[in-house]
Amino acid sequence: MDKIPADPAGQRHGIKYDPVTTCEVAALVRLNSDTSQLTLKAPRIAAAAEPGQFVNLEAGHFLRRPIGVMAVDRQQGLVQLGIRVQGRGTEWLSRLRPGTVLSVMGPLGKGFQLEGYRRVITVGGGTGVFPLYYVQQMCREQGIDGIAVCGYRSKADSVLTDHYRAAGCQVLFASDEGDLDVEGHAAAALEQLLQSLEMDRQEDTLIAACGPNIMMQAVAKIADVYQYDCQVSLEERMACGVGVCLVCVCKTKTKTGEANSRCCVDGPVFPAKEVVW
Amino acid sequence: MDKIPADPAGQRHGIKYDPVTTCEVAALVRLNSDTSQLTLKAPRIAAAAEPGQFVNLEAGHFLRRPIGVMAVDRQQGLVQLGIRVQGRGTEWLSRLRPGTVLSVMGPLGKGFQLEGYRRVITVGGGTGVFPLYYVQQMCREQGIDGIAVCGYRSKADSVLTDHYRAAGCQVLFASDEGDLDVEGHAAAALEQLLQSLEMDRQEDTLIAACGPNIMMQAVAKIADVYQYDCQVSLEERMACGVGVCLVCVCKTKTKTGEANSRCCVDGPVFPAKEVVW
Amino acid sequence: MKIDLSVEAGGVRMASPLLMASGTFGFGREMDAFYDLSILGGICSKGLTVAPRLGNDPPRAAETASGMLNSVGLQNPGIDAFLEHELPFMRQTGCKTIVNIAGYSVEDYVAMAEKLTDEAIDAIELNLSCPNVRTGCMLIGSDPLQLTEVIQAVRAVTDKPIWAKLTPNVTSISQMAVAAADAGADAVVLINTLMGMAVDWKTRRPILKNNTGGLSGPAIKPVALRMVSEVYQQVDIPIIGVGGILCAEDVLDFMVAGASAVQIGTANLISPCAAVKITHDLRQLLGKENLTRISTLTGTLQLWS
Amino acid sequence: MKIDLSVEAGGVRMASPLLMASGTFGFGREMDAFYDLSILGGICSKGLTVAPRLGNDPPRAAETASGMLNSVGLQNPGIDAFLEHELPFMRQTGCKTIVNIAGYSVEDYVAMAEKLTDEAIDAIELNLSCPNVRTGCMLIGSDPLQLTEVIQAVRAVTDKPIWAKLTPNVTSISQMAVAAADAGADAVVLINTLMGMAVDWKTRRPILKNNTGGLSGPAIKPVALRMVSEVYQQVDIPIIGVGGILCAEDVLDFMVAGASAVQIGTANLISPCAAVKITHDLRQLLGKENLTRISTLTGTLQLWS
Ligand SMILES: Cc1cc2nc3c(=O)[nH]c(=O)nc-3n(C[C@H](O)[C@H](O)[C@H](O)COP(=O)(O)OP(=O)(O)OC[C@H]3O[C@@H](n4cnc5c(N)ncnc54)[C@H](O)[C@@H]3O)c2cc1C
Ligand SMILES: Cc1cc2nc3c(=O)[nH]c(=O)nc-3n(C[C@H](O)[C@H](O)[C@H](O)COP(=O)(O)OP(=O)(O)OC[C@H]3O[C@@H](n4cnc5c(N)ncnc54)[C@H](O)[C@@H]3O)c2cc1C
Ligand SMILES: Cc1cc2nc3c(=O)[nH]c(=O)nc-3n(C[C@H](O)[C@H](O)[C@H](O)COP(=O)(O)O)c2cc1C
Ligand SMILES: Cc1cc2nc3c(=O)[nH]c(=O)nc-3n(C[C@H](O)[C@H](O)[C@H](O)COP(=O)(O)O)c2cc1C
Ligand code: FES
Ligand code: FES
Repeated sequence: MDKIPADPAGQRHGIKYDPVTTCEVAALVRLNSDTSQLTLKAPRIAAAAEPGQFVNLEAGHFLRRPIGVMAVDRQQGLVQLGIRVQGRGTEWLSRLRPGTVLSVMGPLGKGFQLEGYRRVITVGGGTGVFPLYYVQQMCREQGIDGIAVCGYRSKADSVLTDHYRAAGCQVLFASDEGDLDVEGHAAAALEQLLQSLEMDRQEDTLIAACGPNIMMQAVAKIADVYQYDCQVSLEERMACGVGVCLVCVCKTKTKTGEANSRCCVDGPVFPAKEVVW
Repeated sequence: MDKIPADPAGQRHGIKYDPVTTCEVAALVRLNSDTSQLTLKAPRIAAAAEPGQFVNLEAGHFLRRPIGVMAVDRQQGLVQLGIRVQGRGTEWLSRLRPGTVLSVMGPLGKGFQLEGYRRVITVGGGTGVFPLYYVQQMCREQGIDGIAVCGYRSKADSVLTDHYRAAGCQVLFASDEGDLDVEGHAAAALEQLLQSLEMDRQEDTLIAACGPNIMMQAVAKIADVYQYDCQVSLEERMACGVGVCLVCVCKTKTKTGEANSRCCVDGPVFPAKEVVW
Repeated sequence: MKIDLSVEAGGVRMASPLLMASGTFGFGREMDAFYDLSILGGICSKGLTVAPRLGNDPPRAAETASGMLNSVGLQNPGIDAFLEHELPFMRQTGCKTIVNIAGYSVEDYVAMAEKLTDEAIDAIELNLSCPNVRTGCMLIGSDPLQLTEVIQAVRAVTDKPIWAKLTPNVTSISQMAVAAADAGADAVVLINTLMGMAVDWKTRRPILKNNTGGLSGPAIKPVALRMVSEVYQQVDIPIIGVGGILCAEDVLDFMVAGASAVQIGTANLISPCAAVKITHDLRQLLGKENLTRISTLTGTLQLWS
Repeated sequence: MKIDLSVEAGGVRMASPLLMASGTFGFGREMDAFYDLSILGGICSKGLTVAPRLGNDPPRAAETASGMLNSVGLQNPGIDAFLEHELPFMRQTGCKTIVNIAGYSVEDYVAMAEKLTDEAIDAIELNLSCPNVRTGCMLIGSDPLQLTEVIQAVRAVTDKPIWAKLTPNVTSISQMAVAAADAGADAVVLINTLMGMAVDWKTRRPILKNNTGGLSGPAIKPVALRMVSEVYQQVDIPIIGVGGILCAEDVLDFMVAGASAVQIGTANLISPCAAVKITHDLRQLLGKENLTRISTLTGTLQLWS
């Protein structure tokens, strides 16, 4: 491997805070044909990670791979990640075995800003349902009302439904094939949901979305129409994960015009209104 | 890894004989500070390997690494290799764990030609003592008289001495520091030995040498003076191991003049008289 | 589904787009012990010279990250011994015979081409790119004028398809490819190795006895792909893609970028049966995408505008 | 044993031979959170242009074997905003400040050099080699005449040390280095990225929205080392070596081959604290070999004859 090995503690004069740690794989559980749940022993990350933040993982190839934090167990120092196989790196990650030691960087990025909200509606599609589960966990911890909308291709494809139910939030599962609560995308399900909600809590409600761009764009539009605050978690190819390489940019609106903001440190979560779709 | 994965059986139309197999690591035993003994489950290689042949092993980096066969257990289908850490590849090999699956090519090359000899004197230095141990094993199997001369830096550095003793051959251990049977190099020890032997078995005796070039050159010279047949096992950087890339050449004498012969298929063992030192 | 792997490139119809790259397959003899060579598109012979050559002194190889350097330096038996002892073997493998020749001068190339023109070979690959001999082919291959002169001169003495194998160690690969096409080459082969070096700082010595060597393997694939794509946009003659191909996806990347066929080099050194596996996997991958003819993929890359 | 890592290169005395390569360290702000930047030799700023630039559209990165392609395209706030907002920060890191500038014309380089000449910076690095902008610096950097013109023009307006960062995408790197030295550069920086491409055959699209990108990482180390060694034999000005350095051994390989200092690029992206570890390991390695001054290693490579 070309990977720079993590250095033994005490040999690192000048270090203030090294975002990289080596973590042991505690467990890997297959969730469905292409998705797995990876548990890492990573006390520092478990203690610090906020919902919407991510880790940048060694993945058997040259670059690290960014994966959102799906859950933490602070007591036991565990971090869980939900991984869908897309290519070589996620394929490698999905074949890890307990005991293997990985280089993990994190927690990274700006997560969802939940402060000031009394109700959070998460809208997830694809792998977006993983990081959003952590949002619902946090809502429960903080006594925020949670509603989770999750979109899947089909029931067979659905993951984390039991997790979400157990998280104590109101749940609404949509599938393209119509074999769950609602037929259609997560965004369509959100619209149905919003129509059924009283329209008196716009100010204290946040819509938090994570999933395919097209879904988030639709969610942002709906949020705008129904006048809810909305934050979206963007995905872009990354390298450094810490803001130095300018590889991971997405177009955003700023006071001075359009800018290329870095998903890794300025995001991945952005106010939906700032995103240029 | 950039490694081409071994293909599942039955998917390989056109294959006559694939020299590559995947083998599980059965054991790794540390012999001394920089040397380990690696045991692979490799029935095909165990059945076919002759003394002096080598395998070309996946070693965590781009190219394979050539390592001589040190012993085989044909019944159990095991192959043993003695590995001295030199650089990144041997370092990687020396940290293998039982159960790991490796891609191994072999057995490769031309080994020692023992046929027709009634006595074999092996002269080994450095990592040369590993492949030569297999020669002594074979001598025992075939009822050939064995004498093993092994040179080490010091007693602390000596390896396989018990193996050699158990192989039933006469042994002579030399060390630079003089803390073994003889003081000095393996070649010096050989000369002492030859002086003590009756001079009547030149025709049926082979001297088989493996070790640093300078040692083998000295051995070849001594063999020439004392009029014994001598075969030496040469080392050169390799890539393919099967004769196609012309990377591993060494200068040899042929009828038509000097040639660059391939260590991997024309050798690694050559009649000492053919080698241009 | 029946999948047609056959392609035509530079005047040669082949059962498969997989050619074995010069210098990584000998003359096919050793590999013949491992698999049936008729599954291949063709074999490019080790680079041949007018007179036999011993090549450079060892060490001739150094490992690098995802690649290797070699400085073999055209060890070969010479064109005459090739014709007598090796060509007959290559002819009966059942795949096409491409003869790779490397000269020190225009005359060398012409002399060898003349000897080859009446032989039963399928194409002449002009090695205009070997970085491991001090004078000669790489110098010729990095000057458009000399390149033109060699190709024109060879064109004048043979009707065999001429493939010009170019060096990537140039400022503009398209300039060289355009020159090759204009001079009458039937195809360009892209790329030979990048010139590189490996050093052992402790001994203060280069690892290779030749000091420098040619870099091959996956490390160079992005450079090779870029050159194939760039040249595809500039010249009309077929391109044969080479550089870092290890698997079937790599083959398809090259074809989509503009290659009509590909060559497999260093992969053979790591897995002698690499081409068998790649052939198998090509069928699988194409089948999954409902593509029945591999040749339809060539140049289908849509560049972003 | 006390080990002296200090070096002098191109008019700059540095506490360490480790410079952080342009575009892989921002302006140092993010990294400052991770370690004490005063352990470094210096930081090369992200490439700056006269006007602010948004850079290219994403995707801007693709992974390759032991390397990566990037097509950032010089996203930067422009030289004026840099001077106002970033330079003050860089000044107080305790290591040297090298300002990397990229122009579309001679005038651009001159305009930026004029602005920099009275600032508290340690050297100007002329980026004559960015492969990710359609016109401009890489073209200038592959033509000895234009390169000469730019360097002479910059030399005329500033006394600051001028480092010419060259592109490896040329037929003769020594020709370019000689031109740079003759034109008055204080050092050459070798190398910027190799032009490459990555393709997704299934979608028939290049991975990078810019189609091509610059290849960096260990994959290119052999090419970079070869160029450093070649140029060391041809020019007298110091060489700063870059390309694929991941560890302390890599640094020493470059220095032995002829580099007076080195730059670390892609390694920072994989391990933000890479330079800390490399610094530590350099001391260890030198200590083991009883070498007390790293600068004595430069150019000690003995080529095989
Ligand atoms: C902030 C963030 C959070 C993410 N969270 C999750 C998660 O919780 N679960 C999950 O399964 N996936 C998540 N992803 C997507 C995941 O990073 C990609 O699927 C993964 O990088 C693909 O790598 P690969 O090696 O399998 O694919 P390859 O295509 O082989 O990867 C090659 C290169 O492309 C990059 N790449 C490819 N696809 C993507 C993509 N969609 N997004 C970003 N980079 C990509 C890789 O990082 C790598 O550099 C997240 C991405 C980001 C940016
Ligand atoms: C036929 C043969 C049999 C061998 N048998 C044994 C054995 O039984 N036990 C043992 O410990 N070693 C043996 N060696 C030597 C062993 O192959 C090298 O020590 C090993 O390749 C070094 O690899 P590395 O990655 O540790 O070193 P690195 O220097 O990191 O290797 C880099 C490259 O150089 C090559 N290389 C480096 N040193 C040598 C060398 N001395 N010989 C050949 N290639 C080299 C490697 O194969 C690799 O390609 C044998 C070599 C040959 C040719
Ligand atoms: C050991 C070796 C020997 C080579 N010899 C030749 C040669 O004789 N003639 C030639 O044109 N190319 C030669 N090449 C270059 C290859 O044919 C090919 O162009 C190059 O290796 C890139 O492809 P790859 O990355 O698939 O190996 C050689 C390459 C290697 C590795
Ligand atoms: C993401 C990225 C951005 C880069 N931006 C610049 C730049 O703005 N100016 C420049 O001169 N070089 C730039 N480079 C090139 C590096 O400075 C360096 O020359 C090259 O990456 C080779 O070194 P490495 O292999 O250590 O990365 C960039 C490289 C990368 C990977
Ligand atoms: S990944 Fe490097 S800036 Fe975001
Ligand atoms: S290693 Fe390839 S010919 Fe010997």
